[in-house]
Amino acid sequence: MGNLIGIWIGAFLTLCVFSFLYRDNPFFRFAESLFAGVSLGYYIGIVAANTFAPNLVRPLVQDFRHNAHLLVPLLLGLNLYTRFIPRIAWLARLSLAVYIAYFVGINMVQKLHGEVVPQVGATLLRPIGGALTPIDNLVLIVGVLAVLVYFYFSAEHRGAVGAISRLGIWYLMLGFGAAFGYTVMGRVSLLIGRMNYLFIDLVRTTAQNL
Amino acid sequence: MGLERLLQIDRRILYLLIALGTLIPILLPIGFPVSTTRPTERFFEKIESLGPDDVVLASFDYGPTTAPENAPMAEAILRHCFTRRIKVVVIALFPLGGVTMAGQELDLIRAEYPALREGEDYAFLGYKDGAQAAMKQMGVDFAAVFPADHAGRPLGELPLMTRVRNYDDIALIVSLSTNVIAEYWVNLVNAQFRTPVAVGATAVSAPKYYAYLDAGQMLGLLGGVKGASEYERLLLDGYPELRPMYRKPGVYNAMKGMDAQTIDHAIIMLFILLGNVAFFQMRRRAGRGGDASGGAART
Amino acid sequence: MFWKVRLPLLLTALVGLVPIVTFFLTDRVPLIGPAVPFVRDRVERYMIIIAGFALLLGVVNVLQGNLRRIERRLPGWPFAISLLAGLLVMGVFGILSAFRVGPFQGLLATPDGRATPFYWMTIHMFNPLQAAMFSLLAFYIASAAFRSFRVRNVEATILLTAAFVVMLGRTPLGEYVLAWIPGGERWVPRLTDWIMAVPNTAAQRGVIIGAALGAASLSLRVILGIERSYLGLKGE
Amino acid sequence: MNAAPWFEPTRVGAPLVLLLVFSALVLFFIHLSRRGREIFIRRIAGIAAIEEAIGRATELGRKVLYLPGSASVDDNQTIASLAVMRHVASLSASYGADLSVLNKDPLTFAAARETVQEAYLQAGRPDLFTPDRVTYVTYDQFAFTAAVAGIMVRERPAANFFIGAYQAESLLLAETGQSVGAMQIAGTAEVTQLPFFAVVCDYTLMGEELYAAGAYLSKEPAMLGSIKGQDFTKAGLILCILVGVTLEIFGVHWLKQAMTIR
Repeated sequence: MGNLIGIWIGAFLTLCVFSFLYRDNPFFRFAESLFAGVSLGYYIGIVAANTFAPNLVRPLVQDFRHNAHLLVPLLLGLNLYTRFIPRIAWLARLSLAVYIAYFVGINMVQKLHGEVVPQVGATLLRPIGGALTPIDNLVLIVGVLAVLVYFYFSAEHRGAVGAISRLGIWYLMLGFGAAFGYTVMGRVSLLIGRMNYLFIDLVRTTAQNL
Repeated sequence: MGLERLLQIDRRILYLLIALGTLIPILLPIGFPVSTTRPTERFFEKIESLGPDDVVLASFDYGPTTAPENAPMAEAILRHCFTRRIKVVVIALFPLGGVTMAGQELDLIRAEYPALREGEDYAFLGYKDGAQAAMKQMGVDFAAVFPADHAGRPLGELPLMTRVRNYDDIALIVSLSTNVIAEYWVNLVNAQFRTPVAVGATAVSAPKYYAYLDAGQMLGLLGGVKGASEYERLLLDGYPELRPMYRKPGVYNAMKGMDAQTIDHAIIMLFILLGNVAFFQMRRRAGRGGDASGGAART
Repeated sequence: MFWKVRLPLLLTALVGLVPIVTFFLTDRVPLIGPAVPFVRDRVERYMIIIAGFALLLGVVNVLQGNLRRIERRLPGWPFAISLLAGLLVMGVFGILSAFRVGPFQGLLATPDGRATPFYWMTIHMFNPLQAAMFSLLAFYIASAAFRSFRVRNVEATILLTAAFVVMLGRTPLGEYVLAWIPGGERWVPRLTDWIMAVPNTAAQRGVIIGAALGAASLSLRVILGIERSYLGLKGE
Repeated sequence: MNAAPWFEPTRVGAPLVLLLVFSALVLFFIHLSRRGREIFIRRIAGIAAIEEAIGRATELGRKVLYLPGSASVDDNQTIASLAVMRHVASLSASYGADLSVLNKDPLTFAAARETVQEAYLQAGRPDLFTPDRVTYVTYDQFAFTAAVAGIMVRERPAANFFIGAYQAESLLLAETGQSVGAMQIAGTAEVTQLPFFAVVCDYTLMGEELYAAGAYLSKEPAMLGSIKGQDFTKAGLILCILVGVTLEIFGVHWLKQAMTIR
């Protein structure tokens, strides 16, 4: 019975969202605000259950001595709230600075190590050859170079640089168009899923429960 | 000149056509012919080469949002394995609903094969957090990762699992995947343990996987609803007795999904074509003025 | 000046260098060796905890904003009630289950496998709303394609053509169009695969390399204290 | 080698060389530029359009909406977005435009509040800053999108900025914004979402342009110097590809092997 009520609620909310396609209306507005509230509540639950309880509260309560180091993130976290006390509001910046700095450092090495080096390495190919046609590698190498030239900021797009970066734009447009066309299928699949939910699952669950 | 009015068409008319183009084929299948491609055929042929002594590991690495793409793949592959009496070990590594999907599909398909015994013909080990670490450990011992099956029975009590210790006892790994987990199966498990990996991927991630296919790291690939429908076609051609399963009204499958895809693609392409014809008519009349709305290609 | 400007910048520089240096080292380096596994294993978990505290900061802002809306009867105030109701019910279920208070044992399922109220709200309210909103993309991608794919100039034409070919090649339509040529039914699907695998890869690779350099350069600016907008600070 | 156990073997080769060369170039050009050397950076169309968009919103008396993306401040795209946001806030303050920044991530929200408040202060208009200029919506991608789409159709902003890390919500936001007639400027380094922004928005800062935008807008010598250093690294990589391809033609594989990470 809980399932039957649930699926009807879900179907109603789905229709509320779809009604936005026609125009904004109170049903959509209701679904939208409920969605904002429920989703925030959902993440409160997830963060509490997956982070706070197992990684902070329980270790500190059960064995404080060995887990005292957890006071560091606890204090940095609480420190974010100094923002509400005007006299010491600037303290919150320190937590933010630590958090951002750590990830900025990580990103720097990961981008160079995990993206630039392997992507450049994968482009070092014999120009003649390829998986699908013999000119694949050549087309690929030229494309990578042209796009890189497009992103070169130190020269105006004139003359030779202009011509190569124009080629770079063409590659980008070809890639964007292809990715766009390719994604249509995945997006239609999502709609198929919703149609199944509204017209097949709903009917089946209702029939099973009556 | 009537076409020019198309340029000002209310977008809601297009929305309505897309909605109908999706709904009608699901309720009333059209049955566009499905032609098959090599990556799908290789996948099918591999399972075709296996028999009752072989074990397939099926990993459910997707959640409800991509079920329209991944679920038909899971159904066709499970039917194929069970019809050939191949043993199947089912696991789930996707955190957001993978285990729910696995349970649903397994319930659905095993109902069609009443002779199958759980624990002997197939085993459902449940979900494990931390995909990469779990994969590495399974290379040593499944029981270290899944001490008990989904229902809490120790693996030692399942006849099938006494035969399966690690990847050496697995003939093929099938990952039904929505994201990066399929890549782990290839980069980690295939690379280290040499067990063949075949992937059922969403349409969005499939193009990336052609490189693995070329390199031989991936044995077969199903890309989105299209790939799933190809597998269904091969299955029905090889096993006509399964046809009733795919003719049931009110049951979704990838061939029906492909009908919807085809119609929606056709609607969009038709609109693009007509839009451009109208655009040309307008431009010719306006004397090369053109319209500047929409920002395509201004970067 | 020191406390409000110099200190955060100094902290940024120090903390930012830690993952860069430890990235290349093993734990066998003298002096700083033991710090290597510490940075790799522990600091990341600290960061997740700090982010958890930040979520509550957001929740406070949402509560304040919506309570004010109801109090002052601002336009649309009744919807603030449904928002707060959803937030409170779901949030309270979540917190009680997370800390296993009273009958709330477990977030999604109780130890004996029964679904919790939190789970019920997840699958019957949260998930359908998510999926419905996500699926609107099917409509939007159609209208964006119709409106924007016009043969306006060379660039727009390349974009349109690539999209058109790929859309054609992804369905049986791609096989029909050239089926009148012997063997032609394979051409469009093959062209689709080629566009995706070759020029598309080239374009993506170029963007990825450039963006990664840009990101690394930004990292360096932050560590050097040149870029400081994120702290609200003005340039040097 | 004696030092070997001190270093992660898979990381010290090409990646370390690249890191050192790159850092050296950036530092060198920052130094040059601080000493007064002129630095030329070409015009980037999307950046030039920012002022136009805010001016237009002010004339029409409609909102300027700024969304810093869906990622937290652990993503460099968000940091880049905050730099652009600072500029947008400062312009909005001096024009008197009605700016509204909506957030999905709570830490990004915390940082955005600092950024916007200080920008208003420094523009000499602290009176125009109210706490509801920067608000938190919700942590869920699609709940956030639904809320923002609702705000767009109800308040009809004249300028939308989508700058930062974006996922599938990109097209939902951009299409809704387009339908209410907003001028839209997007910027992201997410390769998968660039096509949708490029097709629907008026201007799109692509990848590296997003990261350069803040530096470009600040016009500070040190900032521009860092862009120059990054540009020279890029030129070096182009050269590296040309050399590497030539070596491959002659069957010499060491460069490719050095750049293949195992």
